[in-house]
Amino acid sequence: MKVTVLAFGIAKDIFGASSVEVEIPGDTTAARLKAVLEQNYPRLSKLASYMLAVNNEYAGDDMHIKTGDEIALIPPVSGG
Amino acid sequence: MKVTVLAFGIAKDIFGASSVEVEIPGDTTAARLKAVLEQNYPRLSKLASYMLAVNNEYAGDDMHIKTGDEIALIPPVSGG
Amino acid sequence: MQPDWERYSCQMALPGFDEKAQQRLQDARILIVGAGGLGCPVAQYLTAAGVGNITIADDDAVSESNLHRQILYTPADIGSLKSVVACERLSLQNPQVKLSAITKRITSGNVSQLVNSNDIIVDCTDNFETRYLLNDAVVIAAKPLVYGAIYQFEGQVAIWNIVNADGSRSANYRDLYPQVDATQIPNCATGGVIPTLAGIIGCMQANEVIKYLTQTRELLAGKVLVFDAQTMQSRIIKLNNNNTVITSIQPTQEVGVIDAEIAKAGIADGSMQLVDIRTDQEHDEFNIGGMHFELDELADNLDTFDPQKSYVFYCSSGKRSAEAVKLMQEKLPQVKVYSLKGGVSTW
Amino acid sequence: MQPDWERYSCQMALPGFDEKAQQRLQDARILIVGAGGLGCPVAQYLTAAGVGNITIADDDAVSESNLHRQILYTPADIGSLKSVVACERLSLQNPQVKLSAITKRITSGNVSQLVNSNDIIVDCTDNFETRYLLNDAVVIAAKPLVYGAIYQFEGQVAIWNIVNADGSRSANYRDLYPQVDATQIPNCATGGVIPTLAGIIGCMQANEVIKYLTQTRELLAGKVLVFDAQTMQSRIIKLNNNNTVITSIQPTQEVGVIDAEIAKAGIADGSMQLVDIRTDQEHDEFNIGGMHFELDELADNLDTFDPQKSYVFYCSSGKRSAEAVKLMQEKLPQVKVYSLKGGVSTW
Repeated sequence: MKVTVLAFGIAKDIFGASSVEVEIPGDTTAARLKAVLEQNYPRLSKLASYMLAVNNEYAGDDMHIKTGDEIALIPPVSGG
Repeated sequence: MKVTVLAFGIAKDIFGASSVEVEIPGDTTAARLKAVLEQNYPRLSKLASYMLAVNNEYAGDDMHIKTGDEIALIPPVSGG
Repeated sequence: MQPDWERYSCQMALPGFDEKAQQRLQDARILIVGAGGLGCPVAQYLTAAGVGNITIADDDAVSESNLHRQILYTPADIGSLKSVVACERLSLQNPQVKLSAITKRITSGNVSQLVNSNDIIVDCTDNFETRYLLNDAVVIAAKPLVYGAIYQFEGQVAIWNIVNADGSRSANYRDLYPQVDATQIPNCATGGVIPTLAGIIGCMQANEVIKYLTQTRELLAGKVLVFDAQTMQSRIIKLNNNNTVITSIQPTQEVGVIDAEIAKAGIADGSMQLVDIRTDQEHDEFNIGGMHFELDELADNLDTFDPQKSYVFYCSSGKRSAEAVKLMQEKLPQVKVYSLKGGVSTW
Repeated sequence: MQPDWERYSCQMALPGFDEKAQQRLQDARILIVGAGGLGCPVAQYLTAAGVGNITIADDDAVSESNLHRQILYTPADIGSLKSVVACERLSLQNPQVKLSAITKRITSGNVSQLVNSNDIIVDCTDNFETRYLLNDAVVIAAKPLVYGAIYQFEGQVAIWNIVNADGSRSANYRDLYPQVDATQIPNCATGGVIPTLAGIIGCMQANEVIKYLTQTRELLAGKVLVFDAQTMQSRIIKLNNNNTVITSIQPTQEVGVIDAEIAKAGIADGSMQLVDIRTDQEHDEFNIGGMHFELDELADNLDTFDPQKSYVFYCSSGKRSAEAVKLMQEKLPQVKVYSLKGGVSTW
């Protein structure tokens, strides 16, 4: 299935866009989606950590992703 | 049908609660809902005007109300 | 980069915020109406960001109860005019900005000239009369108006009257609220306000001004943002197309004010009577006598007033009593009414 | 009401905000770490609202490029210590508040004592090292921490480590981001920041502090608010239960800094070499020579460095070059590295 991932912060630069579409297996987890994203965008894994939020909830590695879920990738932000 | 109306500003005082449930006919409009609310809470009509927002959209008098709609009553606010 | 633009380097590093954008800020003429809870942060951030010409209009003096949220003022400023103090302080913060104070009240007599001589107007007022006056004036003058309003924990923000792609104008305040009975809506003195809400909403207003002037991204046009500082939830409500017709400005209603000394003489000789229009709680804590109706109950008690007598309405500051006087002038024009200047503390 | 509480009357008029609530504000001891874009509005609004004891920690001096968003400072303050200037200015705003400046850097050596002597901590820092240091220290000390962070048009706010109903603690920063490679995340000097965002997020942090201390309503606990100042959309993201174990504080890494004069001598005698770690654009506009890698590319170019030599890393302020030095110390401990103190402008 296709899912759309909304990008925040530095992820916009990494994707080169404010959202990307990725193809993932039908019944999949947040961990699997992260792996696909990191394969397509290796700079993501260099951040050491980032948050995946699914329907405004923090996605632990084993959270399931369904068609129509709203997925946001929110990296850390340092400024003050 | 029963709808829940979320109250903002002075409407919280008028309702005595942050939301109220009201019974309205099945296929109804915003104007009809306003009339029912003003009958139950006469102080509402004294405000001269207030906004009814249905699913985060300003509800003109002829907008239809459906079961499950999120309805907010937002009165004017004067402070600065 | 201009040599004196080092102070703006961190905003000019933003994507889409180039030298032209900074130049547009520097060339802009902006009118901020109200230098209270909203006007303070609006003026502070627009001065910091280098908006070139800022006019601050407020005819009010600093009072002690302002200080919890009106962060440009100190206890030493109590009694001084807000617009003057604000301009003095902000001139130090950014000497590159030309700041001007207007200490007169904005009325139907001067609003058009003021609106016409500025590029964008910011509504930081604390009363419906001036809100409608500004709204109607900007619609007639075809200028944008950045709206903000607060009460207790809730605030609203929008930008009105922006040119749409088809040349029409986006919604204005009368599309949201065609008219309001001001005596029915409590203000911050009655219901209170959390100071940080003034900061959040004021900074959101300044943010719309910067986005408008620099032409960076989306505006709150055709929408209104409603924010709740208790839950931190905000919702953006889509408004209908602008369909309210505004062709003239309503004349500002004159409110007769009276000094405590003259009112005391009138009461002594029996020609005047006091009316407290504060809340029951305020009345019970302290009052200076006379009748008592809460402001929102006044319209239901008009038969109490004797056309042969004069009445002096009082509240804590003179704001609510002015609303009472306006209501009386409209409903019972034959009765002579005054608002006690400066409120009960001057008694 | 206490006679000197007239200034708080408009917040004490709020439902649920009684004299006890104001007394709790007055009795509170609060530590604000960082007096920059976030720290300025946080300190300003908490001072205005009457938080009794405010300590502001910042070891940085005011620079010109701070002034577009750090609204407590004027051009006359450039070069002065932020924490000292902020306390001076805020003492005038509310003489009832006891303000103290800490001009030392917060490190693993002093953080526990500082955290323990305050009731609530506000994270207004601009670097990951201090964010994690504060986070770990409050978890160990069982204190609440109000978090804020900004970049370009986006900000985040939360309150960490609040006692849940079952006695456990709500999520903390490591539940959101277990660790971060600081060289991979651009800061405001590189990517820019809109000044009004600092105001909005800072006021939201102050708002959480007031709600926590006065015990009025919901907190952003177990959640993080993500705000976008372009679209004005905000989302509140529910976090998982706190399950990160923190039992010790990581020692603060010492970064060797070097003055321009000593570095110049080292370069003249061939013992030192310069490395610019700013962006390509900054390098092209102006540089003082030497090698050039953007900070986030440094890790991929470690084989360039000669263990027999010493290197002086430079950026615009000394912040990014300090991150470069930390990375080098970790990856190539045998190479001698320094960060140019104060950045390229001191050359």
